[in-house]
Amino acid sequence: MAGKVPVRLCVNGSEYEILVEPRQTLLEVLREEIQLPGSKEGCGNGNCGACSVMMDGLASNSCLILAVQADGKEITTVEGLADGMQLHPLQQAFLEEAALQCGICTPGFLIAANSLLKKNPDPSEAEVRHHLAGNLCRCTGYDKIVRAVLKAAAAMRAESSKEEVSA
Amino acid sequence: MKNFEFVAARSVDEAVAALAQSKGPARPIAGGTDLIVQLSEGRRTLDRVVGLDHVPELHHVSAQSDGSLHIGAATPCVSIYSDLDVRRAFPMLVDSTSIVGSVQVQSRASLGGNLCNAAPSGDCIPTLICLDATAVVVGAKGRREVRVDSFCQAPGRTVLADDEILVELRIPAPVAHEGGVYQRFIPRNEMDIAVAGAGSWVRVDPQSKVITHARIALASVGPTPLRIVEAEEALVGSEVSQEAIERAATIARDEARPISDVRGSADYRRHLVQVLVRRTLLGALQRAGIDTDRVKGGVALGG
Amino acid sequence: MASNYRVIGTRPIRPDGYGKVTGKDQYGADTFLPGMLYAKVLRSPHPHAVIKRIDTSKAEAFPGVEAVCTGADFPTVTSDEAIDSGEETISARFMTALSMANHKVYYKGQPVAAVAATSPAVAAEAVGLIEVEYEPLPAVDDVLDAMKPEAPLLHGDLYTERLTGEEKRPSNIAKHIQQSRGEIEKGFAEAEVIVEREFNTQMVHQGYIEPQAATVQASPDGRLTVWTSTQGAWQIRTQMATILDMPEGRIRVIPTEIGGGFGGKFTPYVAPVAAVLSRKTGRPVKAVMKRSEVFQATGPGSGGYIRLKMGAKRDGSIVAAEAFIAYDAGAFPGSPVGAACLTGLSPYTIPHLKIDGYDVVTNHPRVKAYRAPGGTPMGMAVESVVDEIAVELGMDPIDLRLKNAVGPGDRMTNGVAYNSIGFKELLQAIKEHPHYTAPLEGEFVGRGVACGFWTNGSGTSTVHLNFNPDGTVNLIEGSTDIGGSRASMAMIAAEELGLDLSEVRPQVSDTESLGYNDGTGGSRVTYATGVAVYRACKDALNELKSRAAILLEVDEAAVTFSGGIFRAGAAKEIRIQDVIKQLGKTGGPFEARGVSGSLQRAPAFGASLADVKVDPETGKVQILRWTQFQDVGKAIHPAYVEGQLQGGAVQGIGWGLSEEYSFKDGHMLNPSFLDYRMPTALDLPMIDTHLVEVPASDGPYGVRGVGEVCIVPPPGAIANAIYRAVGVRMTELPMKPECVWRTLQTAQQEQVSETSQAG
Amino acid sequence: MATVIIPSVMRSATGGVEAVHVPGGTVRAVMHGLVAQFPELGSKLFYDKDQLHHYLALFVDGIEVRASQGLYAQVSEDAEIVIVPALSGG
Repeated sequence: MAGKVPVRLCVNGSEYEILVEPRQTLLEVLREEIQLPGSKEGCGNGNCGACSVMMDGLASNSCLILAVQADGKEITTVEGLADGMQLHPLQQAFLEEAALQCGICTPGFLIAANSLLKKNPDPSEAEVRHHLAGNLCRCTGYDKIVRAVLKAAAAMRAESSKEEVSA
Repeated sequence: MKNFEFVAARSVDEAVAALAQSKGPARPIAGGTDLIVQLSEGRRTLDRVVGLDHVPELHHVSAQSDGSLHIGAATPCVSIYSDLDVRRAFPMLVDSTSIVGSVQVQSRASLGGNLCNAAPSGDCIPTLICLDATAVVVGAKGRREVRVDSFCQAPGRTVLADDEILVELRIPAPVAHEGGVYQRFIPRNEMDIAVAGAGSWVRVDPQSKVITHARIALASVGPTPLRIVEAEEALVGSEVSQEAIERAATIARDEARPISDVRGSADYRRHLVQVLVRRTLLGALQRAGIDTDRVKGGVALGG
Repeated sequence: MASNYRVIGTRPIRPDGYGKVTGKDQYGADTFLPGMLYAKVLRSPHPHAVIKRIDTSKAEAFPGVEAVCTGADFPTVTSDEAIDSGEETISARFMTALSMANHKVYYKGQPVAAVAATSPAVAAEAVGLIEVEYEPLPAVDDVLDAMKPEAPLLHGDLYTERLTGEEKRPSNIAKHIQQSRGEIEKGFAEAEVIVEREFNTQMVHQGYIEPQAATVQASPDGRLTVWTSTQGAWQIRTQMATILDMPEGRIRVIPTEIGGGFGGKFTPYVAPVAAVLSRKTGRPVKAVMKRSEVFQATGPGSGGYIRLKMGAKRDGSIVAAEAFIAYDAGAFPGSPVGAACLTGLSPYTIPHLKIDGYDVVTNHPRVKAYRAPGGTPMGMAVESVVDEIAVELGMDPIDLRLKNAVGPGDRMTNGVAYNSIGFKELLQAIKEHPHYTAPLEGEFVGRGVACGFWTNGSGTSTVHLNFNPDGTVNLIEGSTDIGGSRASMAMIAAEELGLDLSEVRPQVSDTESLGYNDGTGGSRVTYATGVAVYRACKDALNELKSRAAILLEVDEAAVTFSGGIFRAGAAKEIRIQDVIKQLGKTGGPFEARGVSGSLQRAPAFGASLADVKVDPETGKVQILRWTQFQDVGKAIHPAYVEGQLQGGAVQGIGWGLSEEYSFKDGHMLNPSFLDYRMPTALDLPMIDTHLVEVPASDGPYGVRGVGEVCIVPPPGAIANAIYRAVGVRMTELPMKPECVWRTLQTAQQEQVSETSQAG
Repeated sequence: MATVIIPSVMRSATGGVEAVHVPGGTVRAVMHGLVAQFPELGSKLFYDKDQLHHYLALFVDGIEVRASQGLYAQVSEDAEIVIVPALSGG
């Protein structure tokens, strides 16, 4: 019956043309085929958020997307968050605020938080909590994660206002 | 999961043809947040999956000049609740689309998918019923329109034939002094399936404060989302009062047909129906411009 | 208070953090080897059945399948030896069954066969082609039912163990623990207030986000290399050697990063299966569990039944306590009922005691440790009853506890005396905390407090230090780092050696590169591995001092060390980095070693203070404010100590409000994160913490382990807060909305009938 | 002489005595000395000559000595040995 089909993906700015089985999820293809294992499988059914990636600018569960559905789309994974050796402000804030313990959920939280700050640069604590409700963390109790996101948001606002002034 | 053939449709006609021509079971996939879980857990096996990501007609939120709203069936929840027209004129739709799964799920899960999945707990379905929505369906034999309150037939089963897809949902223009609210009860604050859900919608005569139109629909308390006509009838013609609200809530409780399962017992669900109908009716009245303090009478308007 | 320390007590960025925030670190499922195969396990659909026949021929013929295995491919182990499974032991003869059943299945989800194939999807499809014929047996689904004489027996050869001797008749009761003190009847006769309650709790899961995963490469010389995420590489080695009946030295376990454990990742569920399949194919085999498999076929935390009766005098002194505790072990003996017997009532000086604990087998998954294993359900019971006594006596709940609190020299319920503990200091800190005295406003809101005790572990750790030509130090430890322990270990080394933290590079070793290490569990790492680091530093300084003497051209006896500088007299000094850089000139390289063992315990006390709001119409409880208190001895990295308290508190909140295994006839009805409801960020407020620092008796700095005790008090605190909000006592976990609603309904009906009787 | 604290459920073997004074330089010697004084304790403590039941643990001056090992640990003249049920967990 159905064999492999070609798919074009733009992942973290790089173009990939690969053959996938239609049943393969985007998560499986990112991890096993493209060998970007930063996105994690915690539940496989959209309830933990560890597999979160940005697809065409929206945070999505890559375990709930068939790779064939992602054909032609732009994907950002946690591996694409830093600018080379320059950490994203969220990554820096997570380190400074001790917002990770085991770290398995961290990629998903960073992606989800990034999608929040893109549309709301100045979120309240409640907005952060609401936006991150699809990401489970079992180690931290979320306290330091919420603080890290608020801190990163402030840092990013300060940075962008500096840019505005200099522009 | 067994492998299947994937057809990426570029138009509604292509999608319909791909479904019609499949030799074995086939399903369209929009967001896929329900279908992929069903496939991976072995609850459903398909020969062919027809992708709708690249069908433009299925992805739009269009406010019409007459004030009505057309929504492409594959439009994800986030595009609906972020739409300014929706936020302004159809807040009840925001109630529902903004609680489907997580933010990540809302990026993919579509309004049409929520309806076609026909889960008893589908949070968008009571709202579509309350807003008197019509489903536009296209199949190999042509196009037809189905009212949403008769769309779902059983858990996971709808009126759609194997070669039909849901193309669009159409919601009539709102008029003054009407409002609707959907609420569900879940143990956590997000991410759960409704133990019970209720949507209430009313139109009120602003002078007499008489309820002239009402629709009440429930989730998770029957094999399909249920419209409770008896409760609606009890409201229509009544002046807004705590008694009227309580009467409707009690009828809804008695008309609900819940089962006991891991998410809640039947009697708890019945009780929740009463609470939720009371609360959503109060909320609907507020959205219709009624000062509910007058009718509150000790009833908490909780969330 | 000014700190005497330069590094300890500060909050640096953890050295292993960069790999984690960039997605580069390798976790259990992130092993990729050339030619790797993927394993998939076929699991029993029955909770209790005899396996009549297994036919694997169709799976073997399926394209892409390279090997199939069943119980017949595993050695038969008959020994009754207790095998160290990290935080608990399991009889050797039951251990294989957790990886592969033979002849009989004891719980739904137990492995019965497995395949290795070229892709995960092919493997998953192929296991569906294996045909198994079962003869289903009646399932035992409840601890109290299991204890009845007429209950179906899981094991025909299981006899109740007790200190007074073994039973002669087989039983589902694996163990009966008895503790007593004084004369219980006399105690209750003295009591002026007696409260007795029954409590029911369910199994819960650790809920680590990373499913179990292992990759195994078998070698023709009989050796195995295992990459797996585990809390204890050495314990995995021991258990795999037992299951595969091979010498431990032939197994090398390489621990990957670990995505949470909480006691649940000490057992090699899939690794032995991957090993057998790798032996059959000669290729590396990766096995990763799905979430539904994690729920149904790994070891959850125990639930059970507790009946507790306590009596006090009017002055508040608790004079008697009697407890009946039955814990669900799942399919094979080993529930943490012993810890429940020990930790629940030990915080209070109670002259008359009687405790009976039962370890009971059922057709549920075999339990494993879960953060303070056994402590939480018993903590809920004790702290609820103590709170009720406080209400009956009209006493402040902290004052009541202060009146009865244990101090150093008092004895635990098993007779062992406490060394340095800070329970009274902790209680005093709660009393003085602004949260405790803040006004509470609104309808249906309440504030509850509860305490908890955990003995904490010590055990053995080995640490090596070696030295780089640039003057920096590599710290090699064997304790899996789940929550930032590499940072704490490096901080201790930096403190002792007078180095900057960036000059110490910590690393977790595999089982062939370092001596034995107990696992990361029992709150023991910061304490016991910390001692090993401390001793390794002392060992290093001894040698470095002699090297410094050579460089300073003085007698070794003239050299002193402080703040990273070796000095001889006023004029001569050399930085430790410069001594390290010149090791080649002063005698060559060396390695420093530290081993910990035979340490006293450093017990921990904690408490939760909870403000809740109850929706009486739906029974839903919302946490409004939370403060977690704990005596931490000395916080090495306070941010990660706070993190432990916050994480433990939230696991306790989940246990208290929403988490449970829902069983029907031995089938788990909710094996997903959708219906097994762990708290999300939206369900919680900020979790405030208050650290009390009463130094422990043994070890450097007075450090205590902090990981576990924080999960003990939350359910009790919530229950006590609910009582104060709406006037009902909750005696079931979780206190889910339906349960609270039903309790309120019952109370209302009782009130109505009382009123009508009175009328 | 070391003091051994007998758990209440075993005190039938010691005629109700809670604290027994036993000479001996190692845990092993003390435990054998204890059994010599109260032979009924033998089968309750040991399942083999030098092997305690695995469900027992000993605390020597607050430090746990596992049933399967540590019998050769030194004990001081004023040591306190407490016999307890071994714990699963923690």
